Amino acid sequence: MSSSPGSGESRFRRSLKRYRRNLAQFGRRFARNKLALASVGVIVALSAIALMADILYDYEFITTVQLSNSFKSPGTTAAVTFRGETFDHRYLLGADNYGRDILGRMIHGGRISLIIGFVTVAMSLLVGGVMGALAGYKGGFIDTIVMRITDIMLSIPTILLSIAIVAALGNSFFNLLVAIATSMMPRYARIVRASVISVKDQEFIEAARCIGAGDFRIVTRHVLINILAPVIVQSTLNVGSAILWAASLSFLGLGILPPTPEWGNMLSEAREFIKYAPHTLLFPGLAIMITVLAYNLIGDGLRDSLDPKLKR
Amino acid sequence: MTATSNGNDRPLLEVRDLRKYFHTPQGALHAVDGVSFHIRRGKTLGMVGESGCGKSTAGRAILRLHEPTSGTVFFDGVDVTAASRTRMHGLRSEMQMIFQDPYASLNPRKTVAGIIGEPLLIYGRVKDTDDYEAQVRELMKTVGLADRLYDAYPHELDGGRRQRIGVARALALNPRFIVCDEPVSALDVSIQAQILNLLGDLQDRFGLTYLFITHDLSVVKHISDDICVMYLGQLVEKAPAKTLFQEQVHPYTKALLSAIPIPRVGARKKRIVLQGEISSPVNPRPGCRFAPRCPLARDFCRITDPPLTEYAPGRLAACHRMDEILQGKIHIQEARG
Amino acid sequence: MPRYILKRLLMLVPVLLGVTFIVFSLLHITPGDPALIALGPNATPAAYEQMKKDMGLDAPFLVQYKRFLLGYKHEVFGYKGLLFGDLGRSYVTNRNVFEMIMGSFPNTLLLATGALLFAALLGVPVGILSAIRQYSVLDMVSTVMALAGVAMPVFWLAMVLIYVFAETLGFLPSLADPRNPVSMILPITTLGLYSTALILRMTRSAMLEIMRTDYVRTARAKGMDEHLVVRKHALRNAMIPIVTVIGLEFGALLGGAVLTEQIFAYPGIGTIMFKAIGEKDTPQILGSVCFVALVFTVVNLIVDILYGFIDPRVKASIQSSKSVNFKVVWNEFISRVRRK
Amino acid sequence: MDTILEIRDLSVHYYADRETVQAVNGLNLSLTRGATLGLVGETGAGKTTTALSILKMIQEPQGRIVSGRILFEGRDVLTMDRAEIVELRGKEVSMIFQDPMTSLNPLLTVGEQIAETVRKHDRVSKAEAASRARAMLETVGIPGGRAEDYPHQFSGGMKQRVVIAIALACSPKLLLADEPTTALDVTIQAQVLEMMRSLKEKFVTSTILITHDLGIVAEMCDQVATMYAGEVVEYGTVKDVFDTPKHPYTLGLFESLPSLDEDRDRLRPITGLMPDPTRLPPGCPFHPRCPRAMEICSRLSPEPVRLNGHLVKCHLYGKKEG
Repeated sequence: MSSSPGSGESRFRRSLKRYRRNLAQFGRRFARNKLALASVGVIVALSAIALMADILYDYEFITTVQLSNSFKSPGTTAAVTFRGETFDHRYLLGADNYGRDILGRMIHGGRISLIIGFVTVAMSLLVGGVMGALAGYKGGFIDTIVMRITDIMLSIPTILLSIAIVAALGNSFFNLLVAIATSMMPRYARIVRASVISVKDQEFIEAARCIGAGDFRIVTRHVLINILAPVIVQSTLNVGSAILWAASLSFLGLGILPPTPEWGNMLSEAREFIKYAPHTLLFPGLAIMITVLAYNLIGDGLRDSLDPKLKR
Repeated sequence: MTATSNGNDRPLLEVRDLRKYFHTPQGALHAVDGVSFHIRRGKTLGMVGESGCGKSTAGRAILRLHEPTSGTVFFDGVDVTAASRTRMHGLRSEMQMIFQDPYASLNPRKTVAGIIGEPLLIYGRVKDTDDYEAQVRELMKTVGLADRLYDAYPHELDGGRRQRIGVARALALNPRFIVCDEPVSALDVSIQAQILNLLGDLQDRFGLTYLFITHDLSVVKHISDDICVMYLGQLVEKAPAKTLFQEQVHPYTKALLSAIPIPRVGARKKRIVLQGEISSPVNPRPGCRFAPRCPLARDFCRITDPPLTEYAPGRLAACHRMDEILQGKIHIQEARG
Repeated sequence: MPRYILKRLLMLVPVLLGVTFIVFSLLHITPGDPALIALGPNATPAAYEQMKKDMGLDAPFLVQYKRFLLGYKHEVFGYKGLLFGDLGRSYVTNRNVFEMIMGSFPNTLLLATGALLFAALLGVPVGILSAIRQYSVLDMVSTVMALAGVAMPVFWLAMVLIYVFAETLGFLPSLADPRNPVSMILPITTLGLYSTALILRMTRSAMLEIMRTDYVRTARAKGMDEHLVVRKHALRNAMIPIVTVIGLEFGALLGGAVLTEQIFAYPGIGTIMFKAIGEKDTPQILGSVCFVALVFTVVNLIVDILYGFIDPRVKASIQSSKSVNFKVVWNEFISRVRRK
Repeated sequence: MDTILEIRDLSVHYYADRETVQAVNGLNLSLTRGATLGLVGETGAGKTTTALSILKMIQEPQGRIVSGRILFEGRDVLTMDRAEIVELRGKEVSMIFQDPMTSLNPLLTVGEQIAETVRKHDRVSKAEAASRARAMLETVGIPGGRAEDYPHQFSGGMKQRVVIAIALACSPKLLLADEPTTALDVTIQAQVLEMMRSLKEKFVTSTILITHDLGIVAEMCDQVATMYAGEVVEYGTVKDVFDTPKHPYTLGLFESLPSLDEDRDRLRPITGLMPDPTRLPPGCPFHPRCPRAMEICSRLSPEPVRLNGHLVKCHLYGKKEG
């Protein structure tokens, strides 16, 4: 909508007030869900730590082997040699089989997980979302094609599909992203299609057509805005799934390979030493679980608080 | 056989042999099956019938929200059904609709102003944002919505206010004709009366022409100048409102009117209780659609369709036994036990 | 009904064609050369060319795909093709792929069935109890457990269980063997826990939804005893979505067993597949993936047909299933896609 | 006269989103044996909640009966234990719900759904219950052979007949009919009302008919109670109330209705909206909309006043009887 500057000031202030009111309403409903609120705190904290990874731990340091410090228990201090210097280092969560700092590796691994989560969700949302929206809005032939494609993709167990894709494209960070995004895509296509269909049949779409709105306007102004809630919820849940997925693939030796730290490959390395050093196993696993749990709880919380119709 | 327009007093809307079939796995669903009528300028035509009789579909087919299967619709002499895309866009601003469900017919993510103002934006009827706001506020005033609701969301409002938003949206483009599709049936009586009054006032003020679709007979009598009765996709009777309530020709109309409970002690009259229920509009058998439930039906009623015939000026009915009924030779058995 | 089943079976054909095509294409672009792998590192160029020819790798892509479906005549590498139940021979072991699958699949079936039983027997009753005692301690505890169960990486859970029960307490073996029931406890628990969480939440929400319906209210108003209301009216209706989830989970468990089988060194189809991917053993990968996809779709089909027996409305709606119930799709989604 | 049901000072609250919905507030009502009482009012007036309370069917913890007594044949329903209440439901007091499309269990045949009530309350054999179910179907005008059919095979009107058959299967002493015809078309409504009237003598002695349609009250009922914001504001015989409505709200309802026998250019609707049940106004809940509101109305809740045959809860008539 183009608008010439009129009494813009007050109008701007009013729409700001409106958004603030919406946000406050949403916030109140969301805040009632204490678990979801706590989860937001967890995710914010984890993200902040991940962003500061390089400040907290030198990447080279955590990938440098310190064989003398293998399997140091959490909390022990030991001498390390790094860049020709020898100094005392405190292993807060202990050291792994190569004597590398587990906490440092987890923090750097967390950054990778975070990137994987968001990038794959964005990729699959873009492709799957467009496919689903087209299928749902246009129906007919396009719908049939899109639905058959998703049927086919969903008949291959997702983990196998991702494995096959990584195997086919080769082991790399980018290919891991592609594999996860591709496996996730049919989910989006379906959920967006279902939401579009449920919105499309409502009377207000007919009303929009009646006041002369064209397809483009109907899709952008009436349909998409109304399917935002389920898509946001699904995306939040999917960030968690993607992180879990990436860890599984890395665990299998596909995707991110050591020495690059990643929660899944850390566990893969720890696997052989369960008996001697359970702490190498415990912490990365807990990190995955807490992160995924937090995203799931936020997703659930969003589902309950995003829908204004529930308030009726 | 329709009443044709006579010369200079051309009706605003004229519908000729309108049909709308839907494809279902069971066969063609004859939602609207050869309906013809016209509406005079500034008047209200009430369209009554029970659920599934095709009245809503007819309203939507006229506005081409459903593309009609066949038939023509003339709006002020212009053939709506043959209008091109651009032509139709122009016509839309003159023909609007008010919807039944005040919850589903408003986009839950738009504000009151956003909903009312959208047609103005689509048709470029605003000069600038100030003009936009002024026009929206004017419309809100017209339908009796408080100024402070400008930024409210539909879900914050009750059914009556929501329906006022729907009315304001329909009025935004200054239409001449509005299809009202059960605009009050979702509302409580006290709110229903408020909306009915509003619609009446607007008609007086802007000279609007209404097609008022409803299943509520007392509402239709209150608001209409003429009434047509639909049964299974076809018109069975059409007459001026007052006349119709005094005297009905078609057995279905008679039964329908006798079925309304009157809120007055001792008003209970003899009632015609129809047997059976409305049959399916999928692949209907030939003959009068009402014949299976009609107490007066004869064999020939089940063979050919009765034509809609004008038996007195402005009064039409479609019944094979119309003459006998008019002459008082036959009556429907009233009230059992 | 038979016509419907036939129709659904016919609809499987394009789906399976699509699956084979996708997997075939993926393998086609995979780097690494089966001919080289088969010959070993000391191959001469001439031998290499000959091997390529023998394995049919010199043919264009679509021809290769056609051969995979309809067979390939060659005295060493020849086979009848997928449509005739012959999937060729492994490049690595030179054993018949179908026989290899049949040798390992029962093991996976055993594991998946065990996991599903575990999940259903735990998830359904607890789900029902937490629905009829909403907000009780049991409800809270089971909800938290379910949430944690869904968020836990399977392989990590497996390793934690191994650490606790095999390494520390020492009364369960850390390797799984289909002939030793005790050794199956850990893998079944591992694999089943995720499904338990899913089935539990699904049961709970389905029950809650149905306990609010008008017909349950009618049953109460008739004076039915509460246990009858729950059993006869609510549970029977809730079984429809529950059975769907269980069915979908079964298919998903078959494929999702890869990680569990890896960790417990279990001789299932997942292990074979994973090994084949590492060795670029194309016929083996293709055969296994297609086989799993086939089982997966057939199980889903069986669930759909089961619907017809549980729900009298399905027959009526089978023909006109155009309108999509958002809730149903959503639920199907959550259950259909495994987050492992 | 013999009173079958007496409700004294009933209050029911629902709790949602930290707010308390005051659905029913100090409701008083009594029903003479053999009479049909029409309970009228608009959406949210508390009609259905009242009916559910009579069966002690308010779902906890979302809702709760805060106070009051419901005496059915002298016994307080609200103090009954589980076993007693289950015996009461369906046997002595039955209920018909508004929406026939969702009130029947989709997985059971209609015969089964009628038979299970019979078996539960009259302790008869399975075969006996099935044949009684069939007979009951015939009574409501459905061929007995259709007992084996599932609800989805019936139309809306037929489903409501089945629901009625379930309710009447054990010849209850009191029938609660919650908008039994609202979801139906006019001609089908006529069929169902006609049938209910003819069945009334045969099966039940007393009925509470909940509706928003004053026409149905005029046709079916002996007594009528108007509800507003969870209270009965006017109560009396249909003749008294319809001929001389006293409460401004009842009056307003009549004025709002488009009439079939006289022509009115404009309706005279009640202005304003129903009060928010979480924030009821002090005093008389109707006073913000009342054209005849006085100063006292916003302060004091009116006491019911007996005015030639009917009870009115309004300050306008307060002084006449002191």
